[in-house]
Amino acid sequence: MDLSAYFPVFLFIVIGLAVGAICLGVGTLVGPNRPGDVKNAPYECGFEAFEDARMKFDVRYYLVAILFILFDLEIAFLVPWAVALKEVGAVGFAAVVIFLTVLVVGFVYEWKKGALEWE
Amino acid sequence: MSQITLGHFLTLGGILFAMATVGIYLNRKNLIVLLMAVELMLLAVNMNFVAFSHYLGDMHGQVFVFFVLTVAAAESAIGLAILVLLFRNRASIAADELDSLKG
Amino acid sequence: MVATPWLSLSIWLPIAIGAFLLLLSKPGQAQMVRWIALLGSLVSFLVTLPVYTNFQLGTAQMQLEEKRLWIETFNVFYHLGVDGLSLWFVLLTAFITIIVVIAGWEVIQDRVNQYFGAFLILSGLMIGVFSALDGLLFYVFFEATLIPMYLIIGIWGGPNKIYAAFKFFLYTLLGSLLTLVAFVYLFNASGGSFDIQTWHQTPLGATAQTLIFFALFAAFAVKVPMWPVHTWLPDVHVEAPTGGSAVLAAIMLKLGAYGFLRFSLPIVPDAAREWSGLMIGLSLVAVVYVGLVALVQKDMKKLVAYSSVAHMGFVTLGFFMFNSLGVAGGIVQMIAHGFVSAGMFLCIGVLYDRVHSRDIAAYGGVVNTMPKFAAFALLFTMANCGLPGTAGFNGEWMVILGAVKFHFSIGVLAATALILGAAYSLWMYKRVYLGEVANDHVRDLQDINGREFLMLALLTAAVLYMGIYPKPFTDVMDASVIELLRHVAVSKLN
Amino acid sequence: MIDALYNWGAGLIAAPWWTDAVWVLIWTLIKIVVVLLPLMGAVAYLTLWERKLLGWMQVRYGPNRVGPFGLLQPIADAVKLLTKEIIRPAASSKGLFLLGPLMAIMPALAAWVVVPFSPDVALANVNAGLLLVMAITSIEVYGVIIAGWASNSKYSFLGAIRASAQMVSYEIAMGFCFLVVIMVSGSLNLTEIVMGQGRGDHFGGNMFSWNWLPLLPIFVVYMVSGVAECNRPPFDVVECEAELVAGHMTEYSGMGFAIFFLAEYASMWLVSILAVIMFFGGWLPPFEFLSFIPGWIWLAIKTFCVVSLFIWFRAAFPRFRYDQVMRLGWKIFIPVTLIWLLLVGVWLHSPANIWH
Amino acid sequence: MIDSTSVVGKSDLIAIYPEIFLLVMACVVALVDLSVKSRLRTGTYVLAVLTTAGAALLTGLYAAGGQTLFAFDGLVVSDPMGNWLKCFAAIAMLVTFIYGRPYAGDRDMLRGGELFSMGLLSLLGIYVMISGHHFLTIYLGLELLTLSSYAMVALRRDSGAATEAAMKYFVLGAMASGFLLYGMSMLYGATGSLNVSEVYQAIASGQINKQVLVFGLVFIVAGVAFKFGVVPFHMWIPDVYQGAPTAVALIVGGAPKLAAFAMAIRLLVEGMLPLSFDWQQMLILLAIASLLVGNLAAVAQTNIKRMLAYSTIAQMGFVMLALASGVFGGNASMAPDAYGAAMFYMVTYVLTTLASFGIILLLAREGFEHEEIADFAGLNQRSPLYAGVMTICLLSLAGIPPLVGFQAKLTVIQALLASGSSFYIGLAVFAVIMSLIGAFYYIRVIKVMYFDQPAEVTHPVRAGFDVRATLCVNGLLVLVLGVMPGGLLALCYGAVQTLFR
Repeated sequence: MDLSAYFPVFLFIVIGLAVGAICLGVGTLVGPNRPGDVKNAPYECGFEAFEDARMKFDVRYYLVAILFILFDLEIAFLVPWAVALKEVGAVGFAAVVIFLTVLVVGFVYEWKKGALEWE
Repeated sequence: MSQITLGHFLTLGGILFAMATVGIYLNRKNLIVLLMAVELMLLAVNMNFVAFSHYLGDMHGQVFVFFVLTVAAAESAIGLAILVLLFRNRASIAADELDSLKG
Repeated sequence: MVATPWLSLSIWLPIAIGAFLLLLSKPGQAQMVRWIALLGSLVSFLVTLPVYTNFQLGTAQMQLEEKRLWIETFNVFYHLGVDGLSLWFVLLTAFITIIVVIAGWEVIQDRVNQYFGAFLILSGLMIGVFSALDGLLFYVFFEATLIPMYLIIGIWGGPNKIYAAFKFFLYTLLGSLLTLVAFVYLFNASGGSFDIQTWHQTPLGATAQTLIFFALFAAFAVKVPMWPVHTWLPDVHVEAPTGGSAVLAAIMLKLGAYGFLRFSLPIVPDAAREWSGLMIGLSLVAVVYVGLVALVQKDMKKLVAYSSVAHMGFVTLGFFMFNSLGVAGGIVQMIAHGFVSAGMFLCIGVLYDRVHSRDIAAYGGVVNTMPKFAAFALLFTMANCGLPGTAGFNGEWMVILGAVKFHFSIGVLAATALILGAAYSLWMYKRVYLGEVANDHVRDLQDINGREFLMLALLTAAVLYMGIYPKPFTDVMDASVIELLRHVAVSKLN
Repeated sequence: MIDALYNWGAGLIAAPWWTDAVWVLIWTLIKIVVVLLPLMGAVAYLTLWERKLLGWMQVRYGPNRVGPFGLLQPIADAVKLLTKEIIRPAASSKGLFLLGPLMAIMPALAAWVVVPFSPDVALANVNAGLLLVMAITSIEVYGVIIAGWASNSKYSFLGAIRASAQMVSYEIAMGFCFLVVIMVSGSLNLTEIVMGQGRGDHFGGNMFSWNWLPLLPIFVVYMVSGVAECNRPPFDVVECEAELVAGHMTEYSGMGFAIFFLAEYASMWLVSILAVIMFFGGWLPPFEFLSFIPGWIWLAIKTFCVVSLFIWFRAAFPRFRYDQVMRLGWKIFIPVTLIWLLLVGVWLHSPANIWH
Repeated sequence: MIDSTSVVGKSDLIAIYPEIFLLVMACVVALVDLSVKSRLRTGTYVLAVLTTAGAALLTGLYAAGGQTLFAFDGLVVSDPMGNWLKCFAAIAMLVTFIYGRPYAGDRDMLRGGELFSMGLLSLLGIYVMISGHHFLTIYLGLELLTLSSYAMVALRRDSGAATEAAMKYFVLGAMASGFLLYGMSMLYGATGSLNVSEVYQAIASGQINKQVLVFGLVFIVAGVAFKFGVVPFHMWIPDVYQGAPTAVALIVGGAPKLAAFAMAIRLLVEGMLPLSFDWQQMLILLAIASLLVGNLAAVAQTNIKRMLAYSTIAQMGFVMLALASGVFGGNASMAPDAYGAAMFYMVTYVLTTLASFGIILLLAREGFEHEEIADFAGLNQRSPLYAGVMTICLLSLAGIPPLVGFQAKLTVIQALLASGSSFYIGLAVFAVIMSLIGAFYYIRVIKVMYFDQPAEVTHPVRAGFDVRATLCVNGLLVLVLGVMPGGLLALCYGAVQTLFR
């Protein structure tokens, strides 16, 4: 497998991380370091922090996450089709229309079920 | 650089698969780890399929991987949903506390 | 030939009536249920009569055959027919059913429709066992009898009924499951047939014969029951309701003995001959040892149960001596025992209904308060110990003669059974019926009413008729017995 | 010229380990730096431009004290942030707290690897370019969520949750936009996508034959989604100072905060340049007669225009409410893009197809 | 490479009409349900019932036609065996809906109507699984089935037991599909194809390294065994049966068994018959373990659902035995009979399970769960009819003639004994002895129903006409098919035989 074209990608990711790390490192070196109890307390508009910050949150966020997984995968599914759209022709298009129809049914279903309501 | 052969991929797949299996059996603390082990298992299989597919020069294996990925996503969605329910009912996601059904 | 399918009618009519009774579950319908059951049992008996009248004497062929394809895939046929070995049991079953229905008339107040329905269905199924000529059909009927009997014991039985019902069910099921394996093996060995008569002709190797013999033995010996697998019978008898005991002793035990006759002997003759020593030994143990056990029983039903085991020991003894006297005697003994044991149990039932005790010690001097009843009881007791002129005599006598013919010492041993039988039967009679009135319960006893009189009288008639004029019984079976013995004498080994 | 430089370097040491491995590495590093430095500059000056433009739009001056026209302001800001203390809250998860900013900046930079600056200038001209962009940019949400979690502060946490939900929601709409572009261009390669727009002969082969016109709704959706992806106003509900202080960045200070800032502006540039590549013909001149101007200048101009849209949005629109944000993403954009996807599919198979 | 114009022909579509129909109707049901307001979801229910009935009719017509169609380049096949199984599966689902609705309605499980839409989707999964003639389709069908099953098990959101059962089911199920996939990947690598027929040809050519094949085979068998729920892949069955809402337990324990059978046939028989020696050994081990564990564990249960779960494990041991007795010493001439026996066993098992769970569902109305065996005390007094149906079912499961369970056991024993090998005869004897233990716990329930007195005054059992009628027909079928099994037997054997033509 010839992956040499992806070598810069890998390198850039490393560099990207390095940029962040260097910035942080330099900031730590250059900036002062005077920790204090009050300074290091979590920000709570001046109040004493109460309760655990990692609290339960609305289940709708979770629902969004799950819906995202599903929809994102549909997109991943469609990418190869979109690339090859001109080769697979009308039959391929018809197949995807069926696929999307099912997707839409699911979408309408969740919509009507109120999964997308935030009020 | 020595050449990467089919054997390497299969070994990797096998190791991942074994890790996943062991993870499922040994994990007693956290169900999320269990879900991750399940995903790892599917990834190991994907590794196998892609390696074979490339080695055989046959596209079907890679297509299969696509479907496996999708199913894996759906699976994790349902797994997480069940996990949330479980947490709501039990206030715990420790695997070894799943013991109310016995006999 | 479009003949009336009398055998099918005999089987399905009571089943249909029984199934219909199950639907009448409202408490207010109890009286109607009783009458329907009585009429149904009568009609069912009537349709078995043509089986007898149409029967041709002097041939060992199957008669009144019905054969229809049942399960094509396995080549299974709905194949019915009777020969001399089975004919009388068809009638006996239907007859006993009438008696049982009468016996349960007032006694059963709870779930009446289910009680009578179960007995009628059971009757049809048992007739099916006796007339089936297809192995699978036989097996189906054979096993299906477990279900109503299980329920009869479990629902209407005594205090320990559940234990008894389980014991009955599991003991008999264990044996018959092995039989099923044997049947399937025979199916394959005979090239894909479940036909019993085909099996009779199928050559089998020595090992296979032995294995099949014991597989069949597992089912039939438990059912008979032979010593040492008889232990379920006393328990079950004690707990079963009167009708259940009567049917159990009168007919169900015969299913096992009939199985030996129809399957073990003709299908694996070599194994049967080889192991006949064992069978005779076990039978003698049953006759002598169990007879002794009966002697010490304190419970009337248990005593009669052990006596049944002893009597059935006679039957198997007769079968495995391979002479016509023995085999025919065994069959006659079976029929006779059907009448006699039913009578014995019904008598106990009559007492039990009044006093609610089966303890021998709880009675004494019953003859003083229930003279009519005591007379019937005396007759059945006599028949039970084989008094000449009663049904019990002929069979036992024939078997003993056969045994003497076979080997003198065995004959002597078998004959001791007569003494033992007389001892425990008469001793029980003495303790229960004779002497002074033992207690207040006995003093308050009412003599039998018309219904009880009727059922005991019917049985008495049968017992006496068979004892005095056994010819119709023996005539029927002669040809079949001879043919059977001829068949058994020929080795199936190559 | 570039080739000559490469060959010169390769010839420095005539050994396979140099030409095949080390020099390749160095050369790639050089190229990355060449991309990265201007990018950093652009990010820095985008902050200035934002403040200036906002000022003009609101009829005020904006920064004008540090250097001429305030041109040195970004440098002053950088120095200030660099010398500030990096506070690490006692309750935070130490490792993750530092990892958060890294995960935020890395994708914002790394995605540039596939961006083509002219027909044959791209760090990695891979075939799956657009897919790679989608893959790398979707990592960005990790930075946000790690930061929010690691801070162990309610504002951070809520902000992170909100931000991630918003980002994933708009990622779907964005993904559909990418899909439509892929459909019409038949390739994932960004260079191909640009070239494909140049080949279009409808509307005379000029700027009107680029994708933005036939795919106008998609472009709009893409642009708005891009704004939401960057958590920029009017979609900055994750921070919305009045409610959640600074969202997931609340507990960060000094360079930690600056990195998130960097990431945000780098993302803006990225979204803009992708918009240009996908919808505005990349380096292509708008009209044939303008082709004497080099492609990279066209690219720069167009990107600058697009990125200015971000600032305009900020100046012009009031902040959305969170439920409105989610409704827009799920109930409007997704149906719209789905319908357009199908329409474009039909269009592509109809005689009126303009993408051959 | 891709000839876009002729990828899909008319016959391709004909082969999958039932699946298309189900898919469309599942969507329609899901959407229609959104506007249904009644507590018992009457509209959804009627539509779902009509759908399953339609699917049953359609597949039944296909099956009666007896044609074998390979469609989509061998991705799917429409053959008599598959179509009959589909027909039965649809009927099973139909019956499940009828039984399950009042139960679910009482437990607030119908609030969303998911029971019906997901039930239909799982039926679709079953269909795809049965049709699948390619690893991909089989896998996708399996996942569609199991994913909707997981969700349905957790349908009672407030029940700790149900969610726990769902979690266990999920983890074990996902692991099993992982095993199956790993096996498939190995076979793919070894044979170079994912198509069942091509895999068969590749294996039959004998040029493939056997070790790789057997290595993959082990994993495939593990995956299949999980679906059947045989020991040692049985852990989920008791938990799901007990923990899941009974209506869902029936959905999980009923129709999917048919799909499991189809999967075994497609993968093991159609794909790997040349390796039968190896997989038969594995199946025999599984069967022995299942018969032992299932029967012995069932004896100790006090919860009827859990008891039925262990009994299921034991019953599946019988199916395994039948599947393992197809080929003797390389001679596959008896194979159709053996697999026909397995199919017959499976179909009748599902029939019986439906009725027995139907009774449990019926009794478990209005808040009282009625899951302990002791809860059945005196059922005969309260309702002789339901006690009778339950008795018939239990006796059938125990294999007592003249009920259909007996015929099923008979066919399996016949398949075992057809070899004449003493090992298989020994297996048959072992199996019947195990079923004797089985008889013990079945008749114990009958004992409770008939002999015990009800613990307290309980109201008589009420049920709607649809439930009553179905239950009666169902119970009667157990009896009638026991007395006259000829038609169904011929159907099963014939259907399997077409695979070998």
